[in-house]
Amino acid sequence: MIYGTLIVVALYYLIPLYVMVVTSLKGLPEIRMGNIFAPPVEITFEPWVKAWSEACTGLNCDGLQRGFWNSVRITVPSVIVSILIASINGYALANWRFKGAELFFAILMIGAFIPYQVMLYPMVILLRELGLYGSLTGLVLVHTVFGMPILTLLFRNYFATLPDELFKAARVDGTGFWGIYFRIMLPLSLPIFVVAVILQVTGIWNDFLFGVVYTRPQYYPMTVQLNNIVNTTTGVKEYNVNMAATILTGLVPLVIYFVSGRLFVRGIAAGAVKG
Amino acid sequence: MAQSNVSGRPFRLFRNLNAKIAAIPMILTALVIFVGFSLWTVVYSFTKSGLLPRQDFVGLMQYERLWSNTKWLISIQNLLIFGICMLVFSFVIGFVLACLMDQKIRFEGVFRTILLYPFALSFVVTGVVWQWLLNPDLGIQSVMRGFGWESFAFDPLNNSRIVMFGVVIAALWQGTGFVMVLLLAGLRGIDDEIWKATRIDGIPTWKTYLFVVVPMLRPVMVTTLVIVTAGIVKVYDLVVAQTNGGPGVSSEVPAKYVYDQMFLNQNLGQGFAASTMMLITVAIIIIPWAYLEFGGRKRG
Amino acid sequence: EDLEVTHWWTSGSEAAAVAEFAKAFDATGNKWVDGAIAGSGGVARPVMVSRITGGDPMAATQFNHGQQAQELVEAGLMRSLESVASADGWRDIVHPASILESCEIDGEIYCVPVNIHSQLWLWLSNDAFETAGVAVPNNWDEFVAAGPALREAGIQPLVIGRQPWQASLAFQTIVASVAGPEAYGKVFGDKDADVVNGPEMEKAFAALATAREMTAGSNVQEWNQATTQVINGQAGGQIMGDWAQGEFAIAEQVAGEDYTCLPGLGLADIVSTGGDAFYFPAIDDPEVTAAQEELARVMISPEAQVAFNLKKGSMPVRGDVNLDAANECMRKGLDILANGTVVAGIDQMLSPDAGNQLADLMVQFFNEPGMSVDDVKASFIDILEYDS
Amino acid sequence: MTEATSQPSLAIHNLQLSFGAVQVLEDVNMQIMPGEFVVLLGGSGSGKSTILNCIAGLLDISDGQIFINGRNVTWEEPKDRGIGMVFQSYALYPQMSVRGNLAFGLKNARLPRQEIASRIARAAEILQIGDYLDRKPAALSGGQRQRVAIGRALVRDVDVFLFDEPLSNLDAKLRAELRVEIKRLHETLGNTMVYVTHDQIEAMTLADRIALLRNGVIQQFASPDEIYRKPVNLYVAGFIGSPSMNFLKGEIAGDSFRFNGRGVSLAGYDGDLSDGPAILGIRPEHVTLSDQPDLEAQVELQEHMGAESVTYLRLDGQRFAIRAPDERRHVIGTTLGLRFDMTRASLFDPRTELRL
Amino acid sequence: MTEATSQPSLAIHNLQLSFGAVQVLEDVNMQIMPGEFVVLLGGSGSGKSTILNCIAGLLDISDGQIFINGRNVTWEEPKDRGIGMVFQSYALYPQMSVRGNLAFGLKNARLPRQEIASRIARAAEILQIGDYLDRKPAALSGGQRQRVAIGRALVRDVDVFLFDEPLSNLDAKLRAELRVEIKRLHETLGNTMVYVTHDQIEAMTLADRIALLRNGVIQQFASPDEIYRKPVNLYVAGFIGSPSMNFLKGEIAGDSFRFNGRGVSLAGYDGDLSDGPAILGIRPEHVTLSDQPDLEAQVELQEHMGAESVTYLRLDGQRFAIRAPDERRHVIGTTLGLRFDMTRASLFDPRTELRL
Ligand SMILES: Nc1ncnc2c1ncn2[C@@H]1O[C@H](COP(=O)(O)OP(=O)(O)OP(=O)(O)O)[C@@H](O)[C@H]1O
Ligand SMILES: Nc1ncnc2c1ncn2[C@@H]1O[C@H](COP(=O)(O)OP(=O)(O)OP(=O)(O)O)[C@@H](O)[C@H]1O
Ligand SMILES: [Mg+2]
Ligand SMILES: [Mg+2]
Repeated sequence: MIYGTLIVVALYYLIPLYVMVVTSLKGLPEIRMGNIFAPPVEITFEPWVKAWSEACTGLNCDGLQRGFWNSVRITVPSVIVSILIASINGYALANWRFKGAELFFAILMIGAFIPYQVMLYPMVILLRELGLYGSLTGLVLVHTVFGMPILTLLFRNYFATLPDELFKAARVDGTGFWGIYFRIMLPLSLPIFVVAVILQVTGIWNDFLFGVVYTRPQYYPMTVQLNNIVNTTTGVKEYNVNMAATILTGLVPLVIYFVSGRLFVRGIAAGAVKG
Repeated sequence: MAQSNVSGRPFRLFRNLNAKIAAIPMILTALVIFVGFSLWTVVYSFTKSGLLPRQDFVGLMQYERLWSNTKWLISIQNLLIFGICMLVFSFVIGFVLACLMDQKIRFEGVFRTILLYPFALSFVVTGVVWQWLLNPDLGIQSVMRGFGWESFAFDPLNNSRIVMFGVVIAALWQGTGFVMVLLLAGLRGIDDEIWKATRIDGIPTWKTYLFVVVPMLRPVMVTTLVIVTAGIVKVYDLVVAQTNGGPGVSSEVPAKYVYDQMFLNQNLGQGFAASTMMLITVAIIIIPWAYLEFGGRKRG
Repeated sequence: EDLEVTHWWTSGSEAAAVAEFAKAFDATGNKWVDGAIAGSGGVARPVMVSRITGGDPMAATQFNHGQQAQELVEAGLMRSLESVASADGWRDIVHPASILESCEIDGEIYCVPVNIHSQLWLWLSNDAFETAGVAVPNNWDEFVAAGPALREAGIQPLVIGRQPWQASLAFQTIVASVAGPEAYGKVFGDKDADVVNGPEMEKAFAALATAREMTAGSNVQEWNQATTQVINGQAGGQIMGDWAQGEFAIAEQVAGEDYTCLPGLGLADIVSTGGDAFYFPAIDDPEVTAAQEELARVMISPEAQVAFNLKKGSMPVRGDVNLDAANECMRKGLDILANGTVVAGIDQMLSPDAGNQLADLMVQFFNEPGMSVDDVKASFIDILEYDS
Repeated sequence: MTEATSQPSLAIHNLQLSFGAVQVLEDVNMQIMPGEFVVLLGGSGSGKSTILNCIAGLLDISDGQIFINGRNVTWEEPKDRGIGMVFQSYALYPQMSVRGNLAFGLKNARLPRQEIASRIARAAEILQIGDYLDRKPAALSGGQRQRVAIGRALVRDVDVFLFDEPLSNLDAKLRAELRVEIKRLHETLGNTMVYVTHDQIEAMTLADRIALLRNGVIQQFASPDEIYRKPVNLYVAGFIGSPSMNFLKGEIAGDSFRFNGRGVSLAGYDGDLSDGPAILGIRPEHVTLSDQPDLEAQVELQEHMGAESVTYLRLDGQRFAIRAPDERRHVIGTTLGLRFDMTRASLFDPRTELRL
Repeated sequence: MTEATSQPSLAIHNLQLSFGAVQVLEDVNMQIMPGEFVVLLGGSGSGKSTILNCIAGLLDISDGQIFINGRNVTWEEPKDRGIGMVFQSYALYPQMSVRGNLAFGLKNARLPRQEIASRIARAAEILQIGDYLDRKPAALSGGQRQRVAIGRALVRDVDVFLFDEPLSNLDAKLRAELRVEIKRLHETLGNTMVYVTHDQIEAMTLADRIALLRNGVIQQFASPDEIYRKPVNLYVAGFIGSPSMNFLKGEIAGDSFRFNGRGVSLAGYDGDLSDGPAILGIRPEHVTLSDQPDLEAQVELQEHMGAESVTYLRLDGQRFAIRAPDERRHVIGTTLGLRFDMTRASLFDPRTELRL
């Protein structure tokens, strides 16, 4: 019974992936004719090659590969900085309660609900005034800011589950704010870091809007190329290339999930969810 | 050593100075970005800003237009439908799945990964794939008809009355796994002895889940609720990718309305007015909750 | 000098057309750095506006001409091309003149128009009519009359993609053709509510309702899917701009043999003058400024115009170039451009806000069979009033 | 009724249990008479909870049989076994009121309303929880929660009560108080009770019989008095008593125990002795100070507890405790003469560790 | 050095602390001499941990001053106060080895390497943890962890040791053993120690002086013996001793205490008495069975603990406990004659609750 239900549900979840993969391996004529669930009669890797290295964005016909490295360049620092700051926030909120801290936290939580669109323009102005507009630093800042609410919530909840006495012991041992954070708290928060990294990598890697609005073309992430390939409004839709490009773009977060899904669940269980 | 012999009370602000310094990014974000930008938005919602923000105040004009705009009214209605469906179904399905996963099943890791992987994909991907699967000429409908079930009709994306449910299906596909994982984590945290107690009391399993376990999951549920609701209010990419608001304007949502007003219609003022309405609604819902959740019990 | 140029031309024919500009510009010793963002205005525009207001502008950027860039110009973020334009006599060479007028703000020219798209066409599938056993219509009225026969033969009489802009385009086409260019100008240009309530528009609204009936049963989303149905003979006709030709061309169909094109729904010899234009943000660097001027000149030069427009499937903005390679439909358009009535594009007359509201209204009308013509009329007047 | 009393209330035959390859319980046998209070005592991981869970039906056993009131319940559902259980963490349903907690199982068994009400009223009276029937568990103190947990078992009107370390979450004072309450409850109700603890004081004071467990094997199953006086082996001897029994390694020679060159007379020892190596075990309270000492030792440390004192001595390099019901103080380092009460001592075979 | 001994090792003046509107500590004063072992005893929530945290500098106090070795440390950082602290949950850094745990504070203080090594070696020797210096805390037993936690305070070479319920997570047997170890450690090191517990046995056995707290107010600050014999008020009298002191409500009339129509001679009572209502408090161990009884009562329940027994009686409707160092058994319901040892009794004013 249980297994039956689970298998049915699993199939429901797998069908889209199956369709994507199958479609990306078909030639265009086959797609036009046939049913999307049918396995490819003739397997072709053409669409993959095209998506990766030939598909055009305007005049640049080097596919997704250029954006891939940009995405890496954006994602790595953004993930590191945003998690670092959010974890410090969570730590300060959980262990060093100071006056007003809860208020700021409440504001952050409300901030989690504000649609990004609202922030788009003021953010442009802010970045302009800071002289960061168009730079990678600016984008990292944007990701840090918008990732902050949920991440801070996760870290705060996690640190609150660590015994208070540990923190006191470290203070008696002469460690300060930073010492405790780096030498006591950080080594103990692997589970929640895994959760945070997975969430942030997924979010930042999949981001399109910020990547394109706040940077210049030389930093455009992979999703911009994906958008260009998928969203082209005129001409023939190359579904197989679209699907291949989609899978390629989603590959990094997917791989991370497949590899560290277990840690993810464990991390969440380790206290991220305790209110 | 002599100077360490301080006896006076140090200035309050400088106690735990490092903690306060470390919190500066958070404080700045909260004040400048979330409060400052929101205020900015509210102020400019009273202007006739077009492509660029302009201090050209027109009173409540943008709000009057907003509330007489059918697209906005439809957006609100759609958000309600979407939100309620998402909350109900993602919690119910997520919980049922979490319960199934909690039965010490084999291959738990495999099932969990399968249920969770869509969460790794962007909404754009989800939207595109489900647009496809729900396309009557290519997707599920045509396949079912291909199997000989000629009268089978499942074409939500082209039916303005049920199009939101098509969006909900895709959103559930992407988000339920995450809800499941959060709830599963909560379930795993429940004391084993509670289970034993209910078995001795002879409570059937489903009743135990419903009347004992669910209430105990409150903290997890709250966190999950925050995350899911935040996602619902912000829903944009999915709709754009899957239906682009269509057919007609029947699957418009507020975030898309805001975006379209600001960047397609080049009517920032109107976009800001719509944002302000969203902000107010969110604040009305969240502030009392945040107060209860974080303001009330300051202890430990 | 390297100039970054942003645009949203990413499809095959568009990119090929852009490449012509790039080639011509590179030949001047500068370098075209391509910044394409797909997805038309909604996606690309915030990027462009953000870049410009954020203080990190590109050197040149595409906008639909009309009012889109007006505020940027007013904010002093765009440079004036007046010196180039007057030196090179753009006002003399650009035809029709209205196309350059849309670039003019306070007497100065701020953009380079690069092409003219005529939107007011009805595309018909010869196959479909053959199957239905009726003659290929010569105008809208015959097309309407043939509707039942098409239905009987299992053919969708009319397809219009379900996106707002397509519905709006159909409406514009009907107004310009059925109510006539004069009414069209009064309605959209002067925003004259009396005309909207007048007898010409009465006919136009009736035609709109007929169009809705003829599209019933179709749920195609994208315009090119609709065109594909016309190509395959699954649908009788489609109201669409001249870019639809690109699809017929790819399917190796021949105008007149496999398909038929009716400008102004076959009722009036009109073309509208929508099109694309390039704007040049103000950049405080003499070398860049010089290169921008160079680019502007390249874009409007006869050679580039020919090369670009042949690829793009649109018409050049100057009358003094020779397009021998044009096919039958394009020729029809060019002839009208030379001799017939040229009406302004809707982008030139309505603000983007009003334009999108109109689009939303129309797509709603097409999707809700219950919505009456009177409702549409009332809402339409509201939109026009708001915009004036 | 004569038949009922002659048959055991709870009988366990050859109970075995393995988790995978690990055998946790090996051949456990027990017969518990109606009204008996049996304590399962043992260190952590000795299998106490496991036995209790097997009795309750919360674990599927590997082999053996369990009878309750003569009925074979080995494969019955927990609710049908006629048992009630009280847990260490109380396991109260946090969102229900006390009344709700008590009624939940009964409602589920579809008992009539007035029957439920009367059972709750009775339990509330016995346990004196009537005043807070409408509070949630979170608003109760530890002791009150404990009572509610007992109440939940009580209303089920069962034959056998199972307790799994019900007091170990409480502080010492409350623990002592509730211990007395449980004892009195047992006397009031007269039910069979099986009680798990690792606290020997609880075991000694509560039990009619103690089953002392080690690694899933029952070491001794006897009255507290017998376990205290005649521990069957070294392990039991060392486990029971605080401070622990003192052990001296020496040998039996005739009627004296030779240790470190001195002899202690074995006169009065209760058991069969033969010459050979042996371990003498003597409890701190069975050693008295004397001018004619069996042995002598130096004072190392003293603990005063108000009513009594424990003195730790050093005897031949090892620690030796004595306990006296007075508050006499000894200067550290002085030598005391000790006299053993041999009637209460135990001797063990060093090889088998069994009592001689 | 003469000066050092004359000044208190730890002095607390008028310490006050509030959390928001709740005043947790009211005007606490204490003077602790070098080498003294002071236990803070009190029920849950009485403010014990709060005082300790104030001393350690882990809480910002609202008012008052704290001196350690004559130095005002009120606003110093915890590390600069010359204190070491041991926590209930041990609070070992789980990711560091035992050695790392011990060295952590020293490295922070930038001590030279060989100094760190030698201090760890010394602590390891004192605490006998040398064998597992390279293990992680997770691989240690409860008692070993406890020792490491103490070691962490030890290596800091501090004047004052603070313990916050260091034994309450352990089981009874281990607790008893470690209690003795701590006592011995104190004797070895001779440091000042402040020890928080709610377990009166720990307090009685370990302390030189006990500060008994209630709601943030020190009730009595005296030696265990004095607290046991002469509790200043009813609360202290009831708190100390297990089972609790028995209280009888009556009145003083001349040289006898009248209760329930009978008189008990007050001869030998240590205190100033005048006629009027009073509460007589007598500990269970100070009541003996006698043929010429002061009062009589019925046996209700008996607890045997091996070395001693506690009998609960019913006396005029209330429970009355007596304790005897023997295992005499009484049949429930029989009437026993009781004789009070008046030299060890206490009388309290029912209004002020103070000892007379
Ligand atoms: N589900 C299980 N899977 C594998 N081993 C288990 C399981 N439950 C218990 N054990 C093992 O069985 C043995 C007995 O466990 P049990 O819980 O009965 O001990 P206990 O005497 O109750 O100890 P404690 O006083 O710590 O509660 C232990 O060694 C334990 O590790
Ligand atoms: N951070 C805090 N905010 C508000 N009140 C607090 C806080 N910490 C402690 N208290 C209150 O201060 C009082 C004393 O607490 P404290 O922890 O000192 O008690 P304790 O004697 O150590 O008790 P326990 O034996 O339970 O540890 C309690 O009433 C507690 O509720
Ligand atoms: Mg157990
Ligand atoms: Mg405490």
